[in-house]
Amino acid sequence: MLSPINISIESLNLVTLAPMLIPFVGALMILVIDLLKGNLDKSLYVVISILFLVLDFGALLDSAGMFSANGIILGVFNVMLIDGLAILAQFIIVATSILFIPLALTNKRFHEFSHPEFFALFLFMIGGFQFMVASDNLILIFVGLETASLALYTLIAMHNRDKSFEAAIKYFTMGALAAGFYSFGSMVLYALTGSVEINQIATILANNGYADIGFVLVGVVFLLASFAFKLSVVPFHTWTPDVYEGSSAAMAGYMSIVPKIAAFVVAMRLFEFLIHSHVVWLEVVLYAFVVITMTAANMWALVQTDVKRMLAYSSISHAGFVMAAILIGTTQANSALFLYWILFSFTNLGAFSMLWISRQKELPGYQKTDHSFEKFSGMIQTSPMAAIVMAIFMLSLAGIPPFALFWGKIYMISAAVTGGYTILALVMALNSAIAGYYYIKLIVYMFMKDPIASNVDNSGHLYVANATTALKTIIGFAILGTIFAFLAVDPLLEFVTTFVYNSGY
Amino acid sequence: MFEAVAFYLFAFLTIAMFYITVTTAQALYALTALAAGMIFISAFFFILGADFLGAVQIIVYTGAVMALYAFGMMFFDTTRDVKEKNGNKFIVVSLATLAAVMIVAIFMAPIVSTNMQAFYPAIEGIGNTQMVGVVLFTKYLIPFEVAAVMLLVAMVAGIVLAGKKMDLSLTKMSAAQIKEIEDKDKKVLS
Amino acid sequence: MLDHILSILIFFPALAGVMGFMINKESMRAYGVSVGIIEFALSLWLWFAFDSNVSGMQFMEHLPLIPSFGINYILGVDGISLFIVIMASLFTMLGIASLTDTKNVKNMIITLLFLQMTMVGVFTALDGIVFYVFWELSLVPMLYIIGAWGGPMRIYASVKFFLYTFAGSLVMLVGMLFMAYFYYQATGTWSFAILDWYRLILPESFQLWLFAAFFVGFAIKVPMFPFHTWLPYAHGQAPTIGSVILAAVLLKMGTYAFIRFSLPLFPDASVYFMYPVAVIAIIMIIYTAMVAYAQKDVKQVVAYSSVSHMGVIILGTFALNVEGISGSVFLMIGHGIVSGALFLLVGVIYDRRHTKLMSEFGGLAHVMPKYATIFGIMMMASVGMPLMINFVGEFLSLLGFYSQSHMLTLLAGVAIIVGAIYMLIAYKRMFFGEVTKEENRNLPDVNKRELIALVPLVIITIWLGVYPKPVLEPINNSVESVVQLMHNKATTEDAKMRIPNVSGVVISKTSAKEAH
Amino acid sequence: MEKYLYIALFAPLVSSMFSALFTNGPKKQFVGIIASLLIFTAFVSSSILLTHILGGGEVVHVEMMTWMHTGNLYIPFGFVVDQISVTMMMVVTLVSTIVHVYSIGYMDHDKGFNRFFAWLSAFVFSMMILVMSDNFAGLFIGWEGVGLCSWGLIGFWFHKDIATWAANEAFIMNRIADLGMLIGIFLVYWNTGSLQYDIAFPAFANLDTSTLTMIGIFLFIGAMGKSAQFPLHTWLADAMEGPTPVSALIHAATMVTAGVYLVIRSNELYSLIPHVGLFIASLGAFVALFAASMALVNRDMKRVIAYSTLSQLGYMFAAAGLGAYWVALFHLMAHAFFKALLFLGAGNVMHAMHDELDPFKMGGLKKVMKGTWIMMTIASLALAGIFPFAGFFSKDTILEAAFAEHHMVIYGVLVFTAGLTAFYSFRLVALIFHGEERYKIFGIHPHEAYKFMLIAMSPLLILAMIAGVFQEPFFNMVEEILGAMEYHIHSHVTVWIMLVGTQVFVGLAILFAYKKYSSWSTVPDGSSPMENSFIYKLLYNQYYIPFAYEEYVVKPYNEISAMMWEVDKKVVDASVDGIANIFYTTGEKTRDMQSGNLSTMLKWMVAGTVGLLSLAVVFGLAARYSDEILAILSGLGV
Amino acid sequence: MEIGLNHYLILSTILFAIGLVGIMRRKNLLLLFFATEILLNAVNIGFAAISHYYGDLTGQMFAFFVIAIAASELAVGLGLLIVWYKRHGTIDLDTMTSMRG
Repeated sequence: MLSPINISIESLNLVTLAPMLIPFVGALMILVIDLLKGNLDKSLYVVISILFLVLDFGALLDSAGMFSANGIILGVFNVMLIDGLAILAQFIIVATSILFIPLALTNKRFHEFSHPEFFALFLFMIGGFQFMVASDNLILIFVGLETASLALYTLIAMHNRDKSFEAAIKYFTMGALAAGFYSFGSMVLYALTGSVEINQIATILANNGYADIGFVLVGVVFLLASFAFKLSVVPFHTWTPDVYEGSSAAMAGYMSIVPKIAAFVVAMRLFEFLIHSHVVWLEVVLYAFVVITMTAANMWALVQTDVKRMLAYSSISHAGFVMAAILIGTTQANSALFLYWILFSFTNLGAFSMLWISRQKELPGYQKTDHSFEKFSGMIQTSPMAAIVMAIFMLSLAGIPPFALFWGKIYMISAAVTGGYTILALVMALNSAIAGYYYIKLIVYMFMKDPIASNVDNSGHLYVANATTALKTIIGFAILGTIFAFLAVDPLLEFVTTFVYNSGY
Repeated sequence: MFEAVAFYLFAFLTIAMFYITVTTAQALYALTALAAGMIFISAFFFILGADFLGAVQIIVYTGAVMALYAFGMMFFDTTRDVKEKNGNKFIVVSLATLAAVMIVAIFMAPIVSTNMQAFYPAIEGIGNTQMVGVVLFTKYLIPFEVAAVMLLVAMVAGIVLAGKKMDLSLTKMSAAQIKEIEDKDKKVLS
Repeated sequence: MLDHILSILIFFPALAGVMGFMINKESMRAYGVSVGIIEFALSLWLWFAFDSNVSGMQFMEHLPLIPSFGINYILGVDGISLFIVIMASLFTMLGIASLTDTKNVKNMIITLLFLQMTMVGVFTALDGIVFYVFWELSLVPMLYIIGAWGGPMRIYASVKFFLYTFAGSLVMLVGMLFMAYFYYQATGTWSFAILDWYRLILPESFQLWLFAAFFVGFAIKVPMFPFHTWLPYAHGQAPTIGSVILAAVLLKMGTYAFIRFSLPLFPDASVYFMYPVAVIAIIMIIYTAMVAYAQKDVKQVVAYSSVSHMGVIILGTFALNVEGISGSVFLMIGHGIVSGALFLLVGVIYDRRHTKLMSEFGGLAHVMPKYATIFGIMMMASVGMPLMINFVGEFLSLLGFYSQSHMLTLLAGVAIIVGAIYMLIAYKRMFFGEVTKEENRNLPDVNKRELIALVPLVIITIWLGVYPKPVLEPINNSVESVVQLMHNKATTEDAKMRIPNVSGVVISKTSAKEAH
Repeated sequence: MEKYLYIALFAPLVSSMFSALFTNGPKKQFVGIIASLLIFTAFVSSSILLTHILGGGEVVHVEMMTWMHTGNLYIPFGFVVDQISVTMMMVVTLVSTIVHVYSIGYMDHDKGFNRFFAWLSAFVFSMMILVMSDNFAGLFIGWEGVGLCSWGLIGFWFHKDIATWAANEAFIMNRIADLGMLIGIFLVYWNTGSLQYDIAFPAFANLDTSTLTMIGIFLFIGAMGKSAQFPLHTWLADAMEGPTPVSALIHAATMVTAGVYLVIRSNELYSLIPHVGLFIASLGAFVALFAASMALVNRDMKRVIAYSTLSQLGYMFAAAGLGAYWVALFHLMAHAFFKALLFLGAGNVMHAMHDELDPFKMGGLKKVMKGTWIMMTIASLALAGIFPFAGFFSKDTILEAAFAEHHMVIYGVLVFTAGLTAFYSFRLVALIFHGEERYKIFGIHPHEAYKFMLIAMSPLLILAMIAGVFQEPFFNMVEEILGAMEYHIHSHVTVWIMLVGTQVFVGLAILFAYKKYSSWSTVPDGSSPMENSFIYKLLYNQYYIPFAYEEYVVKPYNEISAMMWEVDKKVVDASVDGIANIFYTTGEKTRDMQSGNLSTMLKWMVAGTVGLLSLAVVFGLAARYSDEILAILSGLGV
Repeated sequence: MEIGLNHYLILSTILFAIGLVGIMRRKNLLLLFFATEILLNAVNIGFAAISHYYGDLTGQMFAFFVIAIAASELAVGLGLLIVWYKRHGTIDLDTMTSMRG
């Protein structure tokens, strides 16, 4: 017979669950409200979502305080792991979500925002991501990941046009394959170590000196493949441009930030101990991944004719750039990852929001896709403010100082330099130059070409047709964050470094 | 001996069933083979002493999943022969074979590390289901609950996607059209 | 106010630029000119307040920016940067004043004001990253100026300009990060402050690599052969004002950076690479001069001549002695004034005829005598006529380099021959002979607005040619300290030998003075 | 005395700037007059300085202000009036005063009248800097300054293509030489630490010969350009496209002698390196003969005189190279007088003949242009070295010097050249002023020049006649710094034989010229056998040197330039674009990877995984069999 | 002949490879989803086997969650297919190529 199980509530550290549960509660509340009274305006759901996310943020602050005071917190049978990475990632996730949600308040009406399920699923997704980053148990990671992913597929599809279904199905199918990879990889590691907790796996592998290196590699191959899919590493990236193109611009911007930071955190947990144990194979593979992903994505971005698709490739390239942190594996590199991603989230969300506010329902003849380059011709003459804002986002993405991403870039390259990866540092730097071309291409269209006649007639209304105060506010936040990033970098850096360092990365 | 015979028998059967599933041009054959394969897999679970898992496998897969697939097949009208344009089979086969051969080659080797300790050991004399219950509701309580949320998400998603809500696309409609529809709705309601 | 004059100099134009959005289109030019005048007056005040006898940095400002990563907002000027700053504000002022009617004049002036911010920033920054920030940022307004107001191939030219320099400076950035890392290794703290870096003595092998990294960035900016091909396009396509500022100020960033970074940070590497760099400089001088000779477009002639003259500047810089470096700094100013004026002059005729092909002209001296005179003066200055500004710099640069190599200086000296060839021939084609084209017969001579821009440049050209002391003396003092620093930091025998010990020389100099 | 120095120096500058004010305006007579007066002021000041020096006064040395001062280098604007410079100042100011006055008449009808005086005075100023500077840098300022003014004046009639071409040629050729000069200056600086004459020259004594030789050669290269020595001589003849007063002032009397001045100024250097001196002398002698030979057949009046100038410069260099610096300087002075006179006379003729330059188209002009005829004849006599005119004293001393130094080849060449000089000079005089009035064929009505022009020329006439008497005082003056080298040939008989012999030889040459050309009646049309002879063609085409320059320097330069531009576009630039294109095309080519088909995407994913697996297998095997692999590799000798 | 863990792992691998074939080969999305089920089931065998041989329940837990995930994926996947089918009347993935390049 089993002995009765006695567990004290205190030992469970249930407070670790608070940040994740808040969005779940919010989601359920939205569902319940909808159940009680339908046809409520989307603004209500937007505000409710924001409120819960703010609560979530507050809870995170609390966790952060606990972490600073006591170090890493384990909770609920050691399934939950609240360390610096988890907290930082959740900060990014929640903050970006707060910035994203008001983008629903568009001037024109789009399908997904008219349904409360969207907001419920959105909050579920956030909770899923939060679980994913706040655990080192492969099972919980998997479940969190799938919760978030399934919600995300639906969110994409809810944009409700052919392209978005196509995007969702592609994403879903490839996601299913990636899930298979993930489970297979976990199985192999489990077979080796008898555990599904990353730190135990790491300890056991280290203790027996990687005796079964073949098994380890097979396991890592499959896990790597599944995260390469999530992080859109070439050649696992093929879903990215299509999905970005298919979903709404706001969603695409969101997707370029949140799922990736979650995946990055798990990848850091999973792979860095191998890097630190000098698994040469992984070093080589990651090196190749970083270089190929950056370069190839940049080259494809060069030839795009649609801005959103170009930005999709650019975000692949950025992800490749940031993946260098996992390869380098030093505290500086890991801090650089978070710093970069925080700055990137501002800029990229801003850039996609700019596309979002110019979204048309009917495409004129010269425009094949939603945001083809031609659309932005001569924007400076018809709506100069919008053009300048867009240009600043582009410059920031290109890494032109003093805009936000530049600081992330130099810190990351510096990490490469410090970690002894000189060639990598050069490749990373030079890739910015290649990337410069396509960002500049948009600036060229906006500033140096003459506007298309119809846009002159309505004096550039096109570019802000979808804008409301809420959207403008978000863009305002983004642009201020992008321009004045240099003021925030120092505190951010100290914060991030402390958290990363104290988590043992 | 019995174990070996059972293993090889069921291994052959599952492989054969799944092979049929991925190769047959008859959608119905594929469905049936898949269902059979899943049942055979549950046999492995029973052999391995994972009784509860075996039961869940049968209930969930054959009971729920297969029913859903069958429903889907009927809905999509894929009961007839499925016509698929198949490009280069060579790539498909060679990639899969290569993967299998390489992994198998590695898996042939025995696992050297022997200092394996069971973190959640199965205790003699206690039923599998009971053990599973204990572990599931202590250690894996949180994943379990999250899985519940996941199922809720799947449910909501399924309802949203397959339900009527997606029939009209606000995304593609102009402001005027949307207004028209809303007015109609109001009339219906009032 | 004097404590923060550099910040004011940097951010006043930017602020004015932002405010400029509110100005009515019609009044924009007046606004631009007044901002330019204020800025120029401020920079003159800077000169006035500058203590020529101090060789180090003055008007230092220090503000933590990202202290945990060693990035601080540090500004300061010494004799080397002071005059380039003044020149930057001079040219912005003159440029705006002489701006012809173009579309979107408002945008142009705002862009120019932002450009001015970046230019002043580059030359006053004493922190590697702050320097880099302005260095990169300066590309953006220039990109816009070339791309929006340029000729038919403007987009190609501007994008090429942008990407080429961008790519180069990224390599430089990696070098800077390395430099900071070495500083971190040596001291345990991060720092990008140039003055901190000066204290760092690196082993030669590191120096070589870092020198190469910085070199790529600087060489493209200068532009040095074979990285120069963006320049003719940029100049050829840019509007007049763009060319003027590009030639007068932006190109100087590269040569200035050599003196600010490469030489004092890597003295051994500088000696090691002296000959290769000198050979490149000589190729620049002769090769581009010959290419300039083959041009049909007068603006291209001036553009290639810029490259050629930059070669002399580089050569002077790598003389690694006080004479050469002072000469090269002076030549930066000289070349800035002269090539700026030449581009303005080309702009004058372009405004009238909308062509820059020399075959379209001929005999202009008959119809536009004043124009011909000013052009002639500037041409002679460009050719290196003594008592004009360029001569001082060229003479000192070559003189300086002579102590390093006899043969190479002889080759480099060919500059004065080939330079004369393309310039005189171009002048002859444009101004001499009979007026052959009917359109040219009634061209108006330079008007008042153009004279406002040109006459000060003529005056400066001759004034500094005759009496360079007010400029040369501060330069000399600062250069002496740089050379002394290099001498002290040099680790190899060769470098110690080739970089003179200035402090030993000071005595003999005073004695030389007494002899007079 | 400093006051006079500054006046002498800056009066021309004031003149130039004053005239420049009116450059774009219509012709103003007073501009010429004021300019002339100002130059005359400079002349007066120079004369005062001369008397001061002649009177044994101290050398006037001033330092006006700093020019360049950096590092070790200290260059002031310093000026010195010593025996050498005062001589040059006298020559420059005197001739330029006369030329200024003359030009008032000569340029009377030119619309560039004001501009002309601006340039001309600027030239005088540059020349004054050149001769008065107390350091090499100042010398270089003047050196380039006269080059600039020469460019402006040769190309004065800028509507004439050939004039501007000649101007550019002159400038560029001079630049080639200036490079040598510049290098020489650098050498001086780095070896002596200063560019001041009074510091550098004493320091030369401590330097080794090879360095000194280098310095000497490079400085002399500079001199070669300015003084149009072979092979940089072609510009001088072409420079005759400029207005004739310019030719008189710049290309006869002053600027071209700057090279000689440089060698004389650096006598302390050249006396240390006699082998370089000998080279200079030999080159001088060669040029004397070479130029004279070209003058024999040329059909351009001004070019003949130009070649004669070249030839006389050769004499000067011969003297200077042999160490007879004072003789060279003296010949420089005398030559300035009679050559300027000759040119101005030629200017009169040109004016009369409406810019016709071919003497074969003139003839019999002595009837209408008596004054000019007399002047040119006397100038030619002086040039030929007939006693008692100026040329006799100066030239004969050169011959004596060559003889006394036992350089018989040089002596022989110089004597022979003297005969040639006499011949071509009088060929010209005979063709222009004697014989039939061939100009009538061309319907020209010649007239004598303005009176005041002739009066202005008269000081030159007088000096050309009597300059010889200054030889003794001149020698006394300059011996202090140029060395007291009197050339005494031991036997008086030898001296007399030489003197008389030379005179007779020269006289015969004159007679021959008169005989051959004074009764010339036709205009040669290139059909006579002489004109078709090889020698004639060779000489007439200036030994084909300009042709060779055109063919083997200018054209290749053009072609190489054009080629380099192509290289620049198609190699250098194309490779940059190529690199960019590599990325773009790779992107374009591989974008099909993104076919949009889900099945392909899935295949890519699986392929990626299989790729990773294979890498893992390779690594796994490598790790497992690392010992064996190492063994095999070492067996292969890796 | 003893059946060891390796046997099960190899079986799992083979089934996984069959699943991969299906994934790559199937153009009909419904049948493609079958293949994903095969993948997950293959893994489940492995988990159960490891669990058995190590006497550790974690493997069964993992398999349990994998089943749950498979079920929910199916729900969402079918939902997406239904939407697509309603619009296009086909679930062949070759028809989904509106975005490319």
